[in-house]
Amino acid sequence: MKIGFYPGCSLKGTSREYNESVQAICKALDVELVTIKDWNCCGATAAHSMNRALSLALPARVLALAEQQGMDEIVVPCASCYNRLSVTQYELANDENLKKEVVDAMGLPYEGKVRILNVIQMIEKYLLDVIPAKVTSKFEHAVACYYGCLLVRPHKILNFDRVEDPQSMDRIISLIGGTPIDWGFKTECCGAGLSVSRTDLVAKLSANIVKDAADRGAKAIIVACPMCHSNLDMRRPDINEVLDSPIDIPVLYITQAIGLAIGLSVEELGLQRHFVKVNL
Amino acid sequence: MENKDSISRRLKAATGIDTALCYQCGKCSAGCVLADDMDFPPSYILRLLQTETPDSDRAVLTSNAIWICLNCENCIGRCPKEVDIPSMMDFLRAESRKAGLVSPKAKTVIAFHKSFLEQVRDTGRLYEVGLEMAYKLRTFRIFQDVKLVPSMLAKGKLHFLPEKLSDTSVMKNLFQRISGKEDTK
Amino acid sequence: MSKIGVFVCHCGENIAATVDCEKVANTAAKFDGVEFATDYKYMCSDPGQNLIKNAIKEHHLDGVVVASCSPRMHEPTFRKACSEAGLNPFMCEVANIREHCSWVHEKGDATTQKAIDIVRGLVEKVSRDHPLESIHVPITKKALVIGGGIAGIQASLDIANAGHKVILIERDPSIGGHMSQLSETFPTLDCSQCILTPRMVEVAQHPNITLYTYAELEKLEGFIGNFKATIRLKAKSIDEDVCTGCGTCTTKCPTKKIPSEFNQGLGNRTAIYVPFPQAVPNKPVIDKDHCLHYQKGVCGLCEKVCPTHAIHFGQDDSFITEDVGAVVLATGFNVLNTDFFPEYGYGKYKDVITGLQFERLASASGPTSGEIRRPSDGKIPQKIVFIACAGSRDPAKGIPYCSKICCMYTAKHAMLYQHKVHDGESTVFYMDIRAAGKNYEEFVRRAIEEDGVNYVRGRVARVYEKDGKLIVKGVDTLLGAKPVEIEADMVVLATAGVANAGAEELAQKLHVSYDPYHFFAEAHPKLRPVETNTAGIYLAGACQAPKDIPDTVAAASGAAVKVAGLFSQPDLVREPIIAKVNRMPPPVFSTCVGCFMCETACPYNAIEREEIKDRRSGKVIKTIAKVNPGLCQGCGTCVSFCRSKSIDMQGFSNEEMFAEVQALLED
Amino acid sequence: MSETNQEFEPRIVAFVCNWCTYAGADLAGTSRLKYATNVKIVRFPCTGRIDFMLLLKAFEEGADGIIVSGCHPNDCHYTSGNFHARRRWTVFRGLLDFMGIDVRRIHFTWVSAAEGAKWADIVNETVADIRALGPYDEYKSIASNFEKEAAK
Amino acid sequence: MSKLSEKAAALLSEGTVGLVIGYEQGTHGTRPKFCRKAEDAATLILNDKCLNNIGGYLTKPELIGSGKVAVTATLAVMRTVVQLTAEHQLTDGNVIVLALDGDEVLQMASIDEIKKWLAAHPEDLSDENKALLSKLKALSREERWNFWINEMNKCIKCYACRASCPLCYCNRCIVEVNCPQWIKPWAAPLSNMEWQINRVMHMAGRCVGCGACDRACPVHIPLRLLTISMAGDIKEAFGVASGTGNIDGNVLSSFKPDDKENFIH
Repeated sequence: MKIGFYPGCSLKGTSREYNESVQAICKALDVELVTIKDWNCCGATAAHSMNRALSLALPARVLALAEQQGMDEIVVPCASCYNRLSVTQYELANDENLKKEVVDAMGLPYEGKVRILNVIQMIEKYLLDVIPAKVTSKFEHAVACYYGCLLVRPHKILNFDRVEDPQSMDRIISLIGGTPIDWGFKTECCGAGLSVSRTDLVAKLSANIVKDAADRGAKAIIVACPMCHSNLDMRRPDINEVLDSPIDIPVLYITQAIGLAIGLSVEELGLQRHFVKVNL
Repeated sequence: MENKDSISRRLKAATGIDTALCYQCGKCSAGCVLADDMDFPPSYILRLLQTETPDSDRAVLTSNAIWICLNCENCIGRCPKEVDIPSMMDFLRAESRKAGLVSPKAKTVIAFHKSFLEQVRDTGRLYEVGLEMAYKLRTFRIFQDVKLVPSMLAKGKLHFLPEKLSDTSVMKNLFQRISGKEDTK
Repeated sequence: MSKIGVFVCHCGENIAATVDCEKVANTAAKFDGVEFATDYKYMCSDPGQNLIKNAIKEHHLDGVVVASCSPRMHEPTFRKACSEAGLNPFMCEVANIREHCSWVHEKGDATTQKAIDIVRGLVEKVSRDHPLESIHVPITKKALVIGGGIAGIQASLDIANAGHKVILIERDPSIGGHMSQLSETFPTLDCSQCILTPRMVEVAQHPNITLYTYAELEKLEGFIGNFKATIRLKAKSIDEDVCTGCGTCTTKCPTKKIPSEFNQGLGNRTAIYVPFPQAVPNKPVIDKDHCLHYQKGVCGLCEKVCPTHAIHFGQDDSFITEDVGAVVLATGFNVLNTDFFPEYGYGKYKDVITGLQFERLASASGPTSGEIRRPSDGKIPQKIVFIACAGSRDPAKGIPYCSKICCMYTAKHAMLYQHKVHDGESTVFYMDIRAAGKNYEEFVRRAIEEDGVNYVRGRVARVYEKDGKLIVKGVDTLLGAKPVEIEADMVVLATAGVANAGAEELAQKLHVSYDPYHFFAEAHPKLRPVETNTAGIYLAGACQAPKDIPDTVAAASGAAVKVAGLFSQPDLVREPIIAKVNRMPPPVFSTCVGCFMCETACPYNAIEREEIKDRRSGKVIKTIAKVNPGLCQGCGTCVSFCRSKSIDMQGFSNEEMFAEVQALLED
Repeated sequence: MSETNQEFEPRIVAFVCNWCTYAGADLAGTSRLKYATNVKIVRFPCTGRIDFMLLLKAFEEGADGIIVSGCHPNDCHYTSGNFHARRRWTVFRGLLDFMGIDVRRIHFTWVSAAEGAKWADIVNETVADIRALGPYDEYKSIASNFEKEAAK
Repeated sequence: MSKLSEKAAALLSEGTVGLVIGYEQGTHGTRPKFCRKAEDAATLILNDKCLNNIGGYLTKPELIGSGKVAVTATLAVMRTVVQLTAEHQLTDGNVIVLALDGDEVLQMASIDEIKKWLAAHPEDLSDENKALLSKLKALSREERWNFWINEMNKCIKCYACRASCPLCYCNRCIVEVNCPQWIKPWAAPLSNMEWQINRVMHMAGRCVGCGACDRACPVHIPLRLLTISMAGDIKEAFGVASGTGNIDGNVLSSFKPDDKENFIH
């Protein structure tokens, strides 16, 4: 099984453990990820905050490259990239003029037919059936699945899971032996793009999330977005400054949780790279 | 008095978003994670735009709210009238910069976005060390997050050499063609 | 050659001031076919009318044109006069030379000429007019009322008290409808059941009313005055004639955990059940879907314990047909399912309930005997939040319209809560308070001013549960959209009112139009609010749009008066200004080719199919269109649509209109 | 009214429905509004009843202009006659235009029973428009042509 | 024997149908062929030379009697069958349509099948028609008037357009109505034009675009342009394709409250 793969910048930098764990479980479960050659950044929050055309041209180029390289389906683990790529595909499909403008700017033919999967969709589509047989050590922890914004919204475009109270990650966690808790901040924003420029706000928002998870007995938070991860993990000192008492529950990517369940090592999954120590 | 050049009208012409649809139920503000930190929460911004007066328009463009909006899309997901507030915020940010009315409080945000895009333009990808450095130079926040650096390096999260596209002119050309149409500065 | 009389009225000076009436009469006298023409000061006066009558007799006139004011004013007057003189009233036409001529033009030749032209047009028309007879349609003086809520009850009683027979059918095992579920009613706070139950009993005992519960309309054929209704009587699995309603069966039934529809799932019922203690009729039915006997072939306990042997397993649905002359639709409304609002957690959190569930909690006959206790743990909520417009005015997820009743019932709920939980805190999140009604605004103010209900203007974004509390994230838009967070013990959603399940299907069965939300459409939004486009079918209550009890009862009485008015006539008399499909001698029979394109053009479903059969063999030779004179309202859309000109319209026929247009333009 | 002999007086027929426009024209009368005498009204139960052939007959008989008027959408006494009429006029108008018939001479309008003033305006505007267009000689010529041939 | 002939012969010999209407080669182009026996079917052909719309015969009871009939069908004939059925002139299932899909013979017995086939095989205007239409539309109104009056002058009121049209099946045509005499019976530009306006208006939403009227005209008036132009107007104004057998009503006997009305003031 081969699928196109768009890592995005985060997975090559601050979130390399996400990349490592995605690659590791895919390898273990016989799915080959073929990286789009010569991919570029999707532009993330910065582009659409500053320039609409640019915010569409950057993802469009990625999609055009995938088409050019014969991929009809790509997996995009980064929730932000997934969101930008999906929104771009939608907007260009619904506005011929815009499409023309963007195609002219990037200078590549563009059809808009590539299927874009986030990591959960990829797992559901290709791994769900094979995981149970490979589970060697059940992931027996109570965890809070945190979806954030970009995976589920805007629902009209992404059409993934339920926009309020999504369940897909919870189902995966149950499948590998874990106990997903019911909590109140599954899709509340962590502050995402303001991580560097307004750390104060990010700390406040992320603190709400971490606190609710911990209060309800979660032993870890499970995410599928590098930005959520870095805000909840790397920014934990800032978060703990906001909180009355520090909280030290770790933040794992869903791929890392799966990896642990199917017996991959800490290093294979990049768990040693986390700021909040993973002691599950 | 009719204000033909109001933001509401230009917004509608450019994006199809109609501020008149908003009936001020406030559900967007109720669900906005940053409403408390905004000078004008989203529904308030819409109310200001609905008045179509120069004073209100100015208040919107100089507001801090448009810059701390995270585009988390909670508002549109719940808006009974499906007013696309996130896209409206994108539009307002562009208008604010065009008019030179950016809130002083938002400088750091813009500086970050600019640095980010410069990285993408130059290398095709986000080069985080470069981004940090450019951002710090812009904001004079030389020591922000400095304590993170050693551990990031130790955890293999920072590289000192950027990853690049095979041909970096591709990106420069793309930026140039787009910028010809719209202000990216 | 026709003999037409032309009568030019001066209307005092109203016409004569600008039109030379004498000249009009003199000119008209020379028109082909005009036998007699004259002018007179006041044609509508008694002497004027006598002038016409005498001329008809004297000159043996076969057509009359009165040139006077608008036909919308005096056409009936002059037609009646003609009729009294022995001339068919439809041989009289009115030429409007006042509103359309003398009043809008200056005095002058052009004005007089225009009056002459108008008269000429109508002279030509009248010479082609045919005597027409009013249409008489017999009426079956029995009404069918569909739906046994307060609307159906009121309509039935009013019609029955006017002396006419009524068949009342109700889908559920008991009449009473939503009103029987309510606790107290706004704005008086009198107990709903206390005022409803006597009416329910009255229905059951009224000699003119035949009640069928657990029954649905299967089919309706025919037209005004002459409907034939087929009614499905769903199997109750009991013999009602034998059952005494002693209740032994319901106490013994082992299947006890079925969520009670009447209690909105807040309580349980058995498989053989009476929906509520005051039910009419107070006899049980067996819910086949949940009964062990029907589902698994075991049990049969009720059959064994029934002292009168009234249980009849294996009963099938049966059908009856009834001839009725009018139908009243009173099928009511429903409350919108709240699943589409996942952000409010309905269905996920037990203590997030709908307004109708709150009614059951507040009702003395409800699962908590009227104490406000939350469903999850039975505790009395100390903080309660009411969310208005849960689904209403929400085109994205709910319905775009205002449900009208929620503002009032929410105020009532908050008030009832404060009356029952004195130290409790209640908050209402609202967008606008719509309290237009007698004593309504005062009622809402009382809730705020006397009962201390906290009204916050803003919508709630989401509700989530933490540590046994429901965290309500709302906003106060009057404080500059300031977020408001309340830790509540219970949340009540003022769910929208929507059309009842199956409304669309029923409308199609009855050929009644309905709006995009499946509410039945009235014939005219202002002037014919209780009639439908299908003659003889009337609307009562919330099947038309969300309505409160006073409006529902008023509409029901309105519909009843329409029915009683119809039934007060010996038969149905209608103006013969209707369309007609031509008939010809064999072998043509009619020039209609039966394309039935007129069928969809007719707003009244008046086009029927008529099979022309060979008299001997009975074989169908041809199927042609036929206009049902009971249904046709005479708009004439079909007439101008018919390619072969096989449909024509009496009183506005092709020949008449053609002649009028030609004559108007003659020099 | 002061009329010069040179001024062309167009002949115009109005096809109107009984419930809205006819009543609107009545209102113009009861309000004593003044308008040109050129327009003569034919009363129909509904715009749905107005046969397109009658419009052609009006031109044939020498009309220079035509007004067609009924209830505003959603106000039809018969609920949908005007909707049917509207479709008919859309198609008819397109066909006439394609055949070179001057559709500027047919004014379609909605006038309600309350719009007496609108009716007066419509009449005056139509008269002015048709006056500007001049007599419909094109059509009349083939009409008289046919008369001539018929006489042969 | 061609596959088409075999199929037609089989239908006849099995007794499935009593009549197959099709085409055969004549001296001057193709001509209709009525096969009542299996051997009649031997000469059947179906190709792009088969231009006459034989669908028109289906509404002639004196020809087809009351049994089942098969018709070899071009797209225009199929549209005719669909439209006539929607107008209750044919009974769904009583007409078997034989069409060609490459070399294969398709047998369609239900309107749904035919509709599906038609939906999958849209027929665009020919380039020639498109060009003519845009040429006419580009003319000034006066020029169009002169063009058509000139054409109408030629008309001899033979009613071949009516006779050839598969959808002109009225027992009594409006031209035969004399009370009132809507259209003067003699040939003159005005009454000729009125006749055409009537004929075309009666085709609104119904015309199947076979062009039979045009081909039948002995004086070569480009009649098809009238219906083509109208069908275009209808498509643009109401989004409805003409002659598709809409069972919910003809374009003129149905409506939408928000139909456009830019010409009504």
